[in-house]
Amino acid sequence: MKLSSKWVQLAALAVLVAVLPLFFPSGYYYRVGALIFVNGLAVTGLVILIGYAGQISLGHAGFAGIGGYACALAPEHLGLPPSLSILLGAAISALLAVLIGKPILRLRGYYLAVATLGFGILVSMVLTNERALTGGPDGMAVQGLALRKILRGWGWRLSSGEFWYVMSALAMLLGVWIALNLFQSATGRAMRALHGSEVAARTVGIDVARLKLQAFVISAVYASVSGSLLALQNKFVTPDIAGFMHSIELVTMAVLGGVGSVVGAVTGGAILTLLPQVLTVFAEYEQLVLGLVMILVMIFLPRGLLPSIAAKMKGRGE
Amino acid sequence: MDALLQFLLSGVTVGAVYALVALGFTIIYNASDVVNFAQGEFVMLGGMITVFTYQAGLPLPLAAVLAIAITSLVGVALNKLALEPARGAPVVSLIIITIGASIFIRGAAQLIFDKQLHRFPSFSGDQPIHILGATLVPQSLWVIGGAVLVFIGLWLFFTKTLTGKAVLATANNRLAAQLVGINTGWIMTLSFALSAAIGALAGVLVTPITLVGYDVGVGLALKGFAAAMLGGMGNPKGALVGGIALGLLEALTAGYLSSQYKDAVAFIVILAVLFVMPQGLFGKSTTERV
Amino acid sequence: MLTVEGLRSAYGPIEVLHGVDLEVRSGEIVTVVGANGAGKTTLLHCLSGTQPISAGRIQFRGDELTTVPAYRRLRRGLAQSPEGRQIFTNLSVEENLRLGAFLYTDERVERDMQDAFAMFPILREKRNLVAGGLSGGQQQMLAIARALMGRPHCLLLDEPSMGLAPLIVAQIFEVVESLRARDVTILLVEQNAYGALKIADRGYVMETGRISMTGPAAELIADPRIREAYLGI
Amino acid sequence: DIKLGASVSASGPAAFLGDPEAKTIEMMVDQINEEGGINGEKIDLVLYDDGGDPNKARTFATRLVEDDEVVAIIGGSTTGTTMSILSVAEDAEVPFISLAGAIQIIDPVHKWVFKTPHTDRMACEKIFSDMQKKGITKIGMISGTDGFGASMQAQCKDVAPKYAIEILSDETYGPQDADMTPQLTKIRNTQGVQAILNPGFGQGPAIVTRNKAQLGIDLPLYESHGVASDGFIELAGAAAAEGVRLPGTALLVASILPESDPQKPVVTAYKAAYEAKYGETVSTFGGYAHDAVDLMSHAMKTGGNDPAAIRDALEATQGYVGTTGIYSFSPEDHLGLDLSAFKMLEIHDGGWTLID
Amino acid sequence: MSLLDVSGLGIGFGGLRAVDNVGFSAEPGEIVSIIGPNGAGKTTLFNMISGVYLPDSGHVRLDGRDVTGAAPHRLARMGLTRTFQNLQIFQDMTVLENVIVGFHQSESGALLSDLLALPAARKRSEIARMQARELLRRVRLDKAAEELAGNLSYGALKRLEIVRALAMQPRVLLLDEPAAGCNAVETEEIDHLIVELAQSGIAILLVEHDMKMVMRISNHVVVLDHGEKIAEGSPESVSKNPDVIAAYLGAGDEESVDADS
Ligand SMILES: Nc1ncnc2c1ncn2[C@@H]1O[C@H](COP(=O)(O)OP(=O)(O)OP(=O)(O)O)[C@@H](O)[C@H]1O
Ligand SMILES: Nc1ncnc2c1ncn2[C@@H]1O[C@H](COP(=O)(O)OP(=O)(O)OP(=O)(O)O)[C@@H](O)[C@H]1O
Ligand SMILES: [Mg+2]
Ligand SMILES: [Mg+2]
Repeated sequence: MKLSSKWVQLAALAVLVAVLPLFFPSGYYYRVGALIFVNGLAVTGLVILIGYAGQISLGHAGFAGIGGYACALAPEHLGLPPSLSILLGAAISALLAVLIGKPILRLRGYYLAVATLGFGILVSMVLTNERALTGGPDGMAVQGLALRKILRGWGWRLSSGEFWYVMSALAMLLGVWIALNLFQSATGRAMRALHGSEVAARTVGIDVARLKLQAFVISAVYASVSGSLLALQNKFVTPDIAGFMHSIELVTMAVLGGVGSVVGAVTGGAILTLLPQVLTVFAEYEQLVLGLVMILVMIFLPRGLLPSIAAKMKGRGE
Repeated sequence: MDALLQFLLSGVTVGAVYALVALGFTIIYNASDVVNFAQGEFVMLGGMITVFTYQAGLPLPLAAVLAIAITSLVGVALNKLALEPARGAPVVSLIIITIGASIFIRGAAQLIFDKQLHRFPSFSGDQPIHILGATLVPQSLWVIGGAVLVFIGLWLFFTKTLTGKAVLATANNRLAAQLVGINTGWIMTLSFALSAAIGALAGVLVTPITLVGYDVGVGLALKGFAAAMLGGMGNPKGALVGGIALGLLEALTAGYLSSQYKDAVAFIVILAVLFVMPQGLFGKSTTERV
Repeated sequence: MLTVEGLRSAYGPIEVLHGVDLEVRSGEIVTVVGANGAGKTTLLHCLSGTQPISAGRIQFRGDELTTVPAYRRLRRGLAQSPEGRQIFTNLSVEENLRLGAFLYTDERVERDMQDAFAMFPILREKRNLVAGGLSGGQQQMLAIARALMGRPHCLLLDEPSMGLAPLIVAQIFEVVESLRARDVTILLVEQNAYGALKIADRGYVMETGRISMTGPAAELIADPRIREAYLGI
Repeated sequence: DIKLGASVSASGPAAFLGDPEAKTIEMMVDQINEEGGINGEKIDLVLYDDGGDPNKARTFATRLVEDDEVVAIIGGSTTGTTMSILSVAEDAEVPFISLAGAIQIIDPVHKWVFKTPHTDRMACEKIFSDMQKKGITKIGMISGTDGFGASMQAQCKDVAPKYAIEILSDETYGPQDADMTPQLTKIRNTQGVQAILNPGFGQGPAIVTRNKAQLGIDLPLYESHGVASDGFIELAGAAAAEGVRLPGTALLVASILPESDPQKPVVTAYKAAYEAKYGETVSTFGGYAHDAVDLMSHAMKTGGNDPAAIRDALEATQGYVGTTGIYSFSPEDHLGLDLSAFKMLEIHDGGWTLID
Repeated sequence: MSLLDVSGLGIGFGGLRAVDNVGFSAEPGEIVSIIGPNGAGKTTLFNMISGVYLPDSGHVRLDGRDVTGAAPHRLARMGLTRTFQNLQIFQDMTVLENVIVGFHQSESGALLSDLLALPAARKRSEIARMQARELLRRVRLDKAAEELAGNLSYGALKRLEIVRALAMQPRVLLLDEPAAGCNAVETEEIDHLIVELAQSGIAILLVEHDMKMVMRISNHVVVLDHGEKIAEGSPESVSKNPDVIAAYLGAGDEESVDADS
């Protein structure tokens, strides 16, 4: 990755975000766009964890759940404005990530997978069972963000869809920028090194345990913020946000797009978000096609969409 | 006291279901390091195909055999059409393929069959067996017996047969396996056929107890995966013990603590075990010299 | 016995063998020497079928080998002790050896195993231990022994002396010579070029994917260019 | 044309509900169009499958109002998906008939939101009043942790005191659980329990029923309206299901309804049409969708293509006879059903019988 | 007080005493070679000194400080690092990046400054990058700098590992068979590199089966067999020791050195 490529990637994304609405025939497209960005944010976090540091998680939706419910509960019980609730959720997620990360990050591969899976299930179980607090499986309502009203006060009238499109895009771009910074930094390089060989990483002075924890916490914060944004724009949140299926969905997005590359993973997120919307035409065959697409992408582009395509183009160039 | 016994019987029954699913994971994992997340769909296919062929008028045993055979073919097809073409891809990519396959098979099942729940009659009737004030349905014995038999079969396969060793060798070092003359492609085919057959067998045995529908696979795969990891992935003994332990944990928690949090307690225990034994109860730590 | 013509091979878009011609006659010891990255390992993997070739042909004992899948080549009598040992780290030493004779189920397997143990007594000591726990040199011995378990007509050895103590190196070279007496043909890739050329009948020098020189081993040892570039004398 | 939108959970964990709903909606719309449509205009149906995911449901709801520009929405098989669609419908001012049970959908009343199923609270009340009649005052409850079960469990706990019923034991099971004998053993061993109540749907209630028989527990078992279909008897087994009581709709007992019953023609017609078309037995849930489409099409006759007018017409509906009951909406009541719409059923010899 | 002082070190695996009561010391600028038959315990000794294994007896002292059982990364920060007999390369990173990782200690700063790409972090990275290139030039790998490390041949990877360790500017460097897989000419280059490093004041522990190299450059030789130290001393004295000849070098010392040339 060359030095400038960070800005090239960011600029490409930003231009895309800005230009796309010109082609939107209706407000619904803003909603889909916003969803893509919200997912893109969570997936970017997973790229840091899986792609950089080589640690798997099948429980990241748990952090999304914490972020989501923070925005539902904090305004109601603590009187916190929703915007600050996002930060509160992120802080709780980070704290939890530290607490559970310390013991479980010693595990490897599938053992780590099952431990994170367990964490995710615990979170979603608490959200489901503590009905008095969380509304149980039926979920609970979430207050809207005051910002939109403030903007309106300044004469900036955005529909809910437009508003969330902009907000989510900004959040994602910020997340991508940070992830790309990390990639080229000492910390990011050290993460990728431990992915390659833990022993060797240790012998050059890398504190492997600490680094894994950092990756875990950072990705937890990404997931948490993504969950918060989702809850806020849906104005409603259910335990599904923390569910196993959501965790799997996020990992799939990351791998499909190319878990080593931030922009690739965001692309993966976009595809898996769009696909069900496109497939409504074949309602009956939706699952069939979805499964098939996943298989085919992995067969023909085993390192994920973007990295594989990039490698192919490079190969041809040479 | 009879309550405790009832909890234990319930735990063993459910545990045997998990163990059967977990045992199905072992072969493919041992051959390729891939946890096949479509394993639950094999269980579902075993149950569904039996239901529909039975309803179509086939005698139950024949329907079951047919279901197992067809599911094995599906397993082989999964390997040939989806995993083999992706050979050399990173393991995460292979896992995503199995997840994709699981979605695909589920989608196909909902089209070919339906979205209803089904069951077929228990093999030996529904008259409960009374044991010291607790009860057990005869089908539970079928499930438990099935789990134990599959375990013994797998254990013999991996420790006593050269083919079993070849399976392990293929996962451990594919290049070296080819150099010693192992047809790794065939080993993979065999592994998928066997795994799928075990999955389907599980489906046939458990359907009278758990019922079957096109989407029961995910839940079963999840529990089976947790059980396999608790016991130590790849080890048949681990799968059996892990499955039964998970079932017992859930039943005892439901009986004595809280039915709401029984899955939670089970996972907390798994986390605690992994904290002490990072390779599960019977998992071998891989020796990697530097 | 083994004839290679115009062999080309690539990793992705990068070709590393640019048309290699080579011949090994029955009962010969032939060695290939060359600098790091010349393509020696790649060549051996092409012969074993574990590396795809893009052009050229391989003939072995009169048969076309080019399209035969890797796992069938041992059946034809071609075994390899690969670079980096490639043992089955999760299996025991004995299981590793047994798998070396995967193709056979006769009673000779047991005898071959005893021969292997006689050759490397340390392996007998460690027969029930996981191979991954062996020291580097012990793993190298295991890799060689495992290749011999396949009862090859032709044995490909990729840096067999790597990581071995001087005593064992000497022993390996003796083994190689004794194999010739048992009618096994040897293709030997060695960084210890001097030792290899001393026991070899003929040698090839490989430079960046091409054969740059060939001839009787004795001549090569005497060649000043070789002495300077590979023997450091 | 008049554009009608729908988003139901035709796949996923709530496919149980959503599948017959989707089929019914499609069938009904076809019927209406074949019969000449609404005032000569055809209904143009846009149907999405939200898979039971509230987030997807919201996206589809947005798509329905913003992109497809429908004038009314039917759907929301579960409470979670309904609540997601609800705020979209309210914002966009489009009438919406929900197919989910929870009381919070219409209480407090939302201007644009109606629903056809009874509330789970009503199911509890129906069951408790039957218990009261039989002199039962102490019960054990075992409920599913899915949305349906959990919501009904909460409602039942809430209204129990009104019927002087005490819940001595409160157990749960997961939606995919295979054995509930531990929970049932606990209930059995609780002193004083006179009956068992099982709020839940899907496979859970069938397994509970079988397990209860296996354990030889001799207490009356009440299931919820969530299992009111013939499939339940088949799954639980006629022997185990013998004597199970539950609140159901007229649909299940179409054939044994007295000729005088005003619902008889409606339910027989729907049942006949559905079973002929899809070759499977009708379920209560399909009935909810039937009533929703019917109510909506009636309102469209007066409201035409105008969402506000349709809404007003819906709210003005009086005495409409559906499969679920007889609806009379008002500005204060967007459900329009009372307890009389529920019938207490008992399973006998593998079939349904009417209690009252 | 020596720079590195090892005393009474031992560890067992199951029934096997892989290393037993081994001790020696190394001063700055010294090259200490550890030789012995295969399986003698040389790599295991390295694993204990570098913190990869926890010894069950004995001590490792660095500058007189007891660092027995300290985590590898802590030892690395104190200036002790190593290379591996079985290559440990960051396969999916470029050759250059592999070396930059070696600069981790001097390059890394606050996490936040990395996340936000603050100028300080960028500057540190830039310096590391330049120094890494310089190091690669030293072992003639600069042409391959942008290649993925996984694509290099075995010999090249060996050199890459050494420079990665050098990037840390260690005071004690453990080299486990650095010349394995290299031909005589390449071995000589490594040979020179090691001598150069020692001259710059680094204490070097060397495990190597290439006797010619060992005899040529070592100041001190320690001989292990079956986990125990059977001899130590100057290269000449050790090579004449009959125990060493019997256990390791073989009858004709001459011949084996010859065979290695
Ligand atoms: N997996 C791979 N992917 C890409 N390139 C590779 C790969 N393996 C080897 N190469 C390249 O192919 C060329 C030949 O490598 P090979 O390993 O055959 O050399 P070698 O002669 O065996 O060297 P050595 O003596 O170091 O073992 C080298 O330039 C190397 O960088
Ligand atoms: N993790 C382990 N598990 C089991 N045995 C081990 C382990 N590590 C080392 N050993 C044993 O300890 C002994 C010493 O091994 P070590 O690798 O230290 O030898 P070495 O002197 O480096 O040999 P070589 O020259 O072949 O590399 C060997 O017999 C080996 O089998
Ligand atoms: Mg090589
Ligand atoms: Mg060693």
